[in-house]
Amino acid sequence: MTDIVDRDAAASGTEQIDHIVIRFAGDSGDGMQLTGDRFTSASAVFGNDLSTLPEYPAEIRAPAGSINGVSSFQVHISDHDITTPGDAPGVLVAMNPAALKADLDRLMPGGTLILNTDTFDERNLDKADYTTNPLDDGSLNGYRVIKVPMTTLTKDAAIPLGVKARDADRSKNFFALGLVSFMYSRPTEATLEWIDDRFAKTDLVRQSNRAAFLAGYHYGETTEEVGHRYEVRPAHLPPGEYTTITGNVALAWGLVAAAHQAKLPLTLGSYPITPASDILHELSKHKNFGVRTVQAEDEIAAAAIAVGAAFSGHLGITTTSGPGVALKSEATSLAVSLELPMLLIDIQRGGPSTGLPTKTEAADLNIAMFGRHGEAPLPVIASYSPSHCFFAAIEAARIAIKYRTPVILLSDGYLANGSEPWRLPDPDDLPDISVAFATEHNHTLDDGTTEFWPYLRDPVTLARPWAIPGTPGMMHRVGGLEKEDGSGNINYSPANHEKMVHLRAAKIAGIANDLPPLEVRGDADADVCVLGWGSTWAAIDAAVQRTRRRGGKVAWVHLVHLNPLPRDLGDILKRFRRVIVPELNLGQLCRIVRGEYLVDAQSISKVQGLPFTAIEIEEAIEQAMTHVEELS
Amino acid sequence: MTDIVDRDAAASGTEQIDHIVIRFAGDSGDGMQLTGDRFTSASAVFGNDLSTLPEYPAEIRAPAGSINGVSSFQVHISDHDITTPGDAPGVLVAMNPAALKADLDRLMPGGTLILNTDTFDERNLDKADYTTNPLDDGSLNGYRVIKVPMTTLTKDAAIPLGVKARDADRSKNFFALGLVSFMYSRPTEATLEWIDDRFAKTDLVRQSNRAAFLAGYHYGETTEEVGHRYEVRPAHLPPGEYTTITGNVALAWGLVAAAHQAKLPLTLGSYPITPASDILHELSKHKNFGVRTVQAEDEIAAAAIAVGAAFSGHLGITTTSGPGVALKSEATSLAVSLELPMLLIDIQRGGPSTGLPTKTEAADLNIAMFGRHGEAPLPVIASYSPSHCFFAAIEAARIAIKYRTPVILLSDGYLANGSEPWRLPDPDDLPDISVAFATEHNHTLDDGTTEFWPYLRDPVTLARPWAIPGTPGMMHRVGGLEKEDGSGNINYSPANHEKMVHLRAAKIAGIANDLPPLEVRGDADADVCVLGWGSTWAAIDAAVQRTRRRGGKVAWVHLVHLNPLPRDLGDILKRFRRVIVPELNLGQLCRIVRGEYLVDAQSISKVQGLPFTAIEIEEAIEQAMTHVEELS
Amino acid sequence: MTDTTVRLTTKKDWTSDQEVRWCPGCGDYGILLAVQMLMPDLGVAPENTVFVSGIGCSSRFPYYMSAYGIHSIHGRAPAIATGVAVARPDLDVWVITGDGDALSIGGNHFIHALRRNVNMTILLFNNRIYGLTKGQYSPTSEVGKITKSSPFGSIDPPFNPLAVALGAEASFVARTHDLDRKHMIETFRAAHDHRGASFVEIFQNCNVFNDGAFDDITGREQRPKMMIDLKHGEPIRFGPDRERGVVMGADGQLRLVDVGDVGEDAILVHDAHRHDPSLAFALARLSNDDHSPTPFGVFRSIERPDYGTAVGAQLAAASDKKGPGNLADLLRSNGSWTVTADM
Amino acid sequence: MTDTTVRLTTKKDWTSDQEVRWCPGCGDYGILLAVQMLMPDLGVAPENTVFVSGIGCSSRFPYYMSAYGIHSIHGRAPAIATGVAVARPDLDVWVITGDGDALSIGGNHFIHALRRNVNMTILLFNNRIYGLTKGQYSPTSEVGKITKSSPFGSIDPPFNPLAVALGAEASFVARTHDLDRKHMIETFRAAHDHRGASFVEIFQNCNVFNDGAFDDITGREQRPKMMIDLKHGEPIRFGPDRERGVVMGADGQLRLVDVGDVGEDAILVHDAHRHDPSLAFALARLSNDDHSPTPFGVFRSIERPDYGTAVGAQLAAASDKKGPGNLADLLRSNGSWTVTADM
Ligand SMILES: Cc1ncc(C[n+]2csc(CCOP(=O)(O)OP(=O)(O)O)c2C)c(N)n1
Ligand SMILES: Cc1ncc(C[n+]2csc(CCOP(=O)(O)OP(=O)(O)O)c2C)c(N)n1
Ligand code: SF4
Ligand code: SF4
Ligand SMILES: [Mg+2]
Ligand SMILES: [Mg+2]
Repeated sequence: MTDIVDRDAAASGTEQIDHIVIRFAGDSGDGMQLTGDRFTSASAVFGNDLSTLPEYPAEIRAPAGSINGVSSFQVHISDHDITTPGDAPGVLVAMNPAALKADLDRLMPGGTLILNTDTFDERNLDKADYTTNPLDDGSLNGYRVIKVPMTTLTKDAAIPLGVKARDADRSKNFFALGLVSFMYSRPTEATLEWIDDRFAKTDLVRQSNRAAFLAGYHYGETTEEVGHRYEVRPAHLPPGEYTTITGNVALAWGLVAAAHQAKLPLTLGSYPITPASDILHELSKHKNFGVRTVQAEDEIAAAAIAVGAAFSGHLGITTTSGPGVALKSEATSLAVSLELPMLLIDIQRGGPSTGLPTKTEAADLNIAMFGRHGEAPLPVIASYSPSHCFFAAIEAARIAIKYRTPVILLSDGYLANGSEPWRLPDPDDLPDISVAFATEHNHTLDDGTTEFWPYLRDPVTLARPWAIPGTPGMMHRVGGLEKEDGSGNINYSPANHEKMVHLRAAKIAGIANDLPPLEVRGDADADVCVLGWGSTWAAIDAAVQRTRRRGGKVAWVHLVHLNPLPRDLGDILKRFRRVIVPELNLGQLCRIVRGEYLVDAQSISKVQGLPFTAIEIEEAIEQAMTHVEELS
Repeated sequence: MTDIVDRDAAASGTEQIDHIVIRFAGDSGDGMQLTGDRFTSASAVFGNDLSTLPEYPAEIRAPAGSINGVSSFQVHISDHDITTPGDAPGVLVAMNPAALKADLDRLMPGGTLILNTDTFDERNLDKADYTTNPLDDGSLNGYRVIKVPMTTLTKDAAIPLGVKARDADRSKNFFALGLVSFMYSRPTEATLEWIDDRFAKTDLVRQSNRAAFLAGYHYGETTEEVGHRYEVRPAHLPPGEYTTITGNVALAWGLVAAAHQAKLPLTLGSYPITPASDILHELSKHKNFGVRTVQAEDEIAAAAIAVGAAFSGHLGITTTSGPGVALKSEATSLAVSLELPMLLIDIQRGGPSTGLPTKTEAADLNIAMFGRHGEAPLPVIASYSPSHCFFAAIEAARIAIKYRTPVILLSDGYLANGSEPWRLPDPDDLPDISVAFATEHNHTLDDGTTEFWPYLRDPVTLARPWAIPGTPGMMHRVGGLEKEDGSGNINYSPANHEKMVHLRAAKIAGIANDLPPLEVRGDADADVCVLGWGSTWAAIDAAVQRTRRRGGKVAWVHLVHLNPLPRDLGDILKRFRRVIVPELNLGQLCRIVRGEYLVDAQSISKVQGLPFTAIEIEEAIEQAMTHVEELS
Repeated sequence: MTDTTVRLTTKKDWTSDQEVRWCPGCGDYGILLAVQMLMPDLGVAPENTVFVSGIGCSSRFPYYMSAYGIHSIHGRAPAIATGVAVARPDLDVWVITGDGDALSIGGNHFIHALRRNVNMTILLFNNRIYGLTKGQYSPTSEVGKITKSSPFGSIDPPFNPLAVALGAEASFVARTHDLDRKHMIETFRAAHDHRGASFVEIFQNCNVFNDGAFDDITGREQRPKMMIDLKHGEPIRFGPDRERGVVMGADGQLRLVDVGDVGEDAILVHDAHRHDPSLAFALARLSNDDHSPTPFGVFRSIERPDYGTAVGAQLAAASDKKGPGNLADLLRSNGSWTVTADM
Repeated sequence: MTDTTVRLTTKKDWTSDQEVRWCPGCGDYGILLAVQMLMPDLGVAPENTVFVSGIGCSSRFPYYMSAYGIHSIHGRAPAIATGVAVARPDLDVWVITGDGDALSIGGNHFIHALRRNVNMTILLFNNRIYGLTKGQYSPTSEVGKITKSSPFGSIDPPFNPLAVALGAEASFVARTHDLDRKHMIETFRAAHDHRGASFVEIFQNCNVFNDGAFDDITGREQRPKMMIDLKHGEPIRFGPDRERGVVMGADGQLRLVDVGDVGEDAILVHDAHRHDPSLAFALARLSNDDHSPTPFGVFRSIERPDYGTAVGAQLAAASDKKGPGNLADLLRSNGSWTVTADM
């Protein structure tokens, strides 16, 4: 833990700015993700609020220097509380022509360009389809351009240490990091320490990176090029202990916490798939928490393993994305019929089919709600920020365990890889979600003998008793055929089937009684209400703030529980003259609330593999307001 | 072909009735399905309109004599056009106590009971949980009971021919058939001929069945027991050539016809599952139509085989039910992305999970509409009667081929096994649904060279060209990753993805322009409109007729196309004050139209594994009417 | 295991109250009886026993056992059982499956459960037909078989289930048949006592849709000359007077010979414990139809770590190394910093 | 086949305009080159050739071939290719897959395509790792492998792909590696020329996530003593001076020996055409790690009817028997009657 001592504040001639969006772009081989990560951590330690957006190609390695091979990392640092990685970056660091070509149009007009001039040779210009050299064809006139021969300077710094030229080249991302760290007054210690232990094993690499980083930093100090530096003051985050967290890590930790709070061992069945794999990776590290992970042969087996584990008294979990979600429908439907707790976690990505594996989307709400044959209702909940993934995991587990039902938890690629500072919760404040296994007979026959009826429900929750193997006298059989209410024996009678279909539906619907009232953010008396779910939270939050700062009135309801819908949602929505529903799909939640409440909600759709920008939502709110005015 | 000469009309002392519902019930081993089938055919040949409902246990053989082992077959014969297998049977033939126990409560008050008294011994009464013998405990007083020692009489007739006692027993269902045939004046020739050639190979069995049938028929003639006979006059069916057809056979023939009309070879990939297996069985008989059937290792492979066949220029089809539908989602999503024609046929059964394999349900509309990850829209159509399955198959193929899209065709267990007389269509009247494969380059590069672009769409249908292997110069690659509009090259750019998502959606939505206007049946000026889809057609039709006969006004719209919805549906529904949607699910179509048109449609739900009865729908219409009156 | 496992049980303790629903004469009855008679001998308790099945006639089996049971979904039993066995290595896990359930739709889970050596005893009821769905050919049906889905005869060459299992690294592989209760019980016992994945193929007669499929081998009078009884460490001989035997040629081909012709010493000695599965494979392929001498008994039984135990060992090792997990530490594990009030 | 198939093609005719996107140094490049160089020799036309792949680095392959191609879904390529091959027996069908694609999620389709002997040539790029998803262990990774998903070492014993294929009735089974273009070309040619399902395992180096996995065998200096080249009809010998050989013991166990010790005649003669797969299986299991002498080349190549042709034959037979289908007759086939107007 480093205490915040504002080392560089002393340094004079620094201009204070309230926030800055910086985008690091280069070839997949240039280590931009690492660079962005480090800059983020340094800023976090410095006390800024921040939000990040990593983007990288689906190919393992697209051809070096090609536009497809561009990998970038955008970070938004601020002295006030923010939620989005920012719309148009103010600074673009481009390590090669392809990166410039790919990301220039995102840079805000008049923004700052930091270019590695060494790479602007014919070969690389060709690969980026440049016919003329942007460095001198005037096409960059609209920007503040900082030209730095990073490769050369890095080599000059590293080679004297005995580093081979080829290896020295690999350190140039640290040169860039050093330069930007100087320009935006980032403390250097943390980064240097990090370099030291990250590359402890390979001393030459360590030295080379260190040298490159300092060379970049000093280059900023010494050259005219850079002009004066900027400083984004620490944000006034509530006091407390913080860490920087991505959605997938938060989700994995949330699952560990959920198992801990449920006093159940955790068994994960999973099959690798982008962008969900990292949850499998993270969980497989924590075996000392009693976490069992099985890399299954496919998604069907992964889900089946979760069902088997649930029957055996574990918190059974399966994680996936894209086509994997479709493959889990069969086993999930079994879990609905067996009425066993199980978590199906879907890190949504672009579809259909293999789609856009590395891009974000939120188009799996339909399959989560309706993607099972027959009447097979189950709860669906969605996380809305990287850190919220931690709590969403616990809430999903709470519902699954209490109601003995599979629960689908939706996250997405943007939350999965995006990061933010997170004020650590006190583990003791986490809810107790434990459950008692059934150990006693619950039914008496006419002759007075007693037996165990696996489908004799709790009158309130309608949950069936959970008796696990190893419990004497409670042996029972469950299966996917329709069963008699109570005894659980196979039963095809018309009346019983109708009863069971309604009981299963009522159990899920009843969960609505177990949800907190919805929070209407913004202006309760506004004409326009934004209804959101999932990762649109960040952009909506920023847009609502801006609108209100500009004196506009707007309300905002963000759903975590998508099935059942909160009981008060209908009344709330009916209060407004215009309801807009921004979604990274073609309007899936919108269609659902329209059917549910006959409210003329309007879909605001974006399906580009990217999150909404605050501006896009702000404009949608604008339009909704004008629409209302026109009506009146 | 037998011409209709009303042989028994001459016979005097027969009472004319307009319709009768007879239910044959016995042990699975008693051959009730065969008996019912024969009675149906005889009635069909006699010229009655009719409708049937077979019901049998899910177990291969439940214990003989047990209630779970009861197998029954209900047939409704009439002198006017009817559509349902009838609500309460007027006659119940019960071959053993279990059958009586299981089906008595269906019999209409005062109805006729025909019982095989030989089976009412202690053992069988026990197995049916009878504590006292219904033959003499007065419990049957409310009915007209005809007691016949069928087993004994059958043996008396057969043993003299040299049949072993044990085998003779097996003929008793023919005794029952003979008896009922006499009572309801069925012609005997057709049945005797049928017995002769069905059992040609085993002469003793043939003789035994013949003898039993005649014994039954004569028993009717000679004994007092039966009293006078009834006659249901031939229905005034429009002139033409007829056959009796079940939904699955009609569907299979429709697929053969579709391939023929499309001038495409047919390849079916399927994995057996009740109640869809019979389509695989039927199609595998027709290899001389160039029909290829592959019994795949599982449903995933079955769907994948259809995709591979489609890519190769065949009409690729896959058939399934229940959990099999869920398993086909992944490959169907690929077909959506590849934009290839393919038919996924779902014979719906009771769910969730394994559910009720042999019972009917219509709860797969949701998974058909929304059961794929990402935005993966496709057309969904539903057949509404056994014979309509033939035309629905052709329509599904027409859309799939014309728009290069997978199409889901929904039928259900009731249509699959139910039968009705079908006036044979003239093959020459069937639509030409053929398509031209692409054979020429469709894109010219700047340098003047031409190439083939697999995703360059038809401006009207938005369908992409279908170029098949074997075509020189048209080699191309397709895949599940997002692709550039036009060239079809892999492309992850935000703008292109959004464009492709909207193009795929627009292509499917555009099919609405290709649909005939909806037919509003009944009273267009009624307050109440019934919106139906699928097999509810029969019950709705009867209910609407009854309501109107009683002077009530009601309108009825029945959907064949569920996605896209017909363009005129919204306006039509808005015309009525009350819209009710009867469905064999918890209101799946209802929710969709509510969301689509903000019409306050009301769900009429039944989830018992059984079709609606006309009375149930009639009552729902009643209630809707009173509701409207109360409003005014 | 809880101490209850030493409590003695009787067949009755293992028989559920559900009435058995197979066709009269079905081979499944005999298998059920054999298992119910064996269980008391195993010294295990019903509450520590789980039967997992897929879908099929055979898969109804768990309902008839008074133990914990899951009648799951078609083909997925080995995967669901993997979940049980990984979560609870203390339990006795049995998988009941059919030739379609295990080898058609369930093929992938089947081979992976064997490869991982997950602790479960898999009983495959091989009747060479799809029974429950009323008689389509299965992946073990012979070429040319006429069924509802192959009216002109099946063209799919069948799997040899033992060969599939051996190709998939199975550590225990055996074969028995539904007409010999004693042999079934001995084979099931050996399979149960083997730690890891045990696979037993049971020739089972479906008297309704595929009656007599195995008569040429298991028919009373056929047995002596058609059934080759494998015993570890013993020369592989058969025949009414054990006059026939099996030898391995230098060309790597097994042959059936008259012991008289080659001499006793030339007869191949069965080695079920050999790590290399090649011999077991060759024996499995000795007959590839149901009309020639066919080996029964334990083909292969080797020791290797079972999956559930290995998973548990990694957990134990991790706890020993890092100590039991602590949430607060976990949340800090990626580094943390403090924001103080006075800012 | 259309006459275009005799038209001569060059490597260029088989190279698509798509730029190849594997990591620099990936073994996949060499395999692509070998296939592109082979195709002109086969006398087939690009328009009659279909490459079907699943998902994985290797599965990007079809994009780089100027032929018809489907980059399908993970693990399903053999099933999709079955659809192609059954619908169009006239086409040349190739399946490109990886160790995860074919043996993990795709295991079931893989073994059933082999069992049915569907006419396709399956090239399995075995790099013993999940490449595309950035390095998790695969069903062919060695026990103890440390990867992102096995930080404490994998506990899953690997499949031997050849053993799986042989257990699944494969009619053609071979092995080659990405460093020997000539051997690849010869092996691919033999696989292509075999009618039915041909399976080739290719040792492929993933230099990013599993670099050097096969160095102990295929490394230049290792080859003579570590690679055993199988040739039908020839004694199985290897070593710098072919001084080592393989013999089959009477105990049914293959052994590596010095030819000098046992004499040339004792050396096992390879028989790839033998119907019994046991010898091929034993050879496949001769080495079960990547550090001891390992056979390459064609293990098994036998004639049996291919599925697509058999399907076609049943169609032809049906048409000959009943004549080509007639719709009107079909509609009457269950009997019909006429309702006359005068009623
Ligand atoms: C996903 C799915 N596909 C298909 C079915 C239908 N089905 C049930 S059992 C079965 C095969 C049964 O054959 P087998 O496994 O040999 O068991 P048996 O009945 O012969 O004992 C099939 C195809 C199903 N229940 N679920
Ligand atoms: C249904 C589904 N599950 C998972 C994935 C993610 N995925 C893509 S390729 C792959 C494995 C790749 O390994 P391998 O087959 O060995 O191919 P390689 O990349 O090594 O060539 C996985 C797990 C997917 N695309 N689809
Ligand atoms: S169908 Fe065959 S396998 Fe199934 S219960 Fe009947 S006899 Fe047994
Ligand atoms: S990750 Fe490995 S297999 Fe994939 S392209 Fe790179 S080197 Fe080749
Ligand atoms: Mg079977
Ligand atoms: Mg691989």
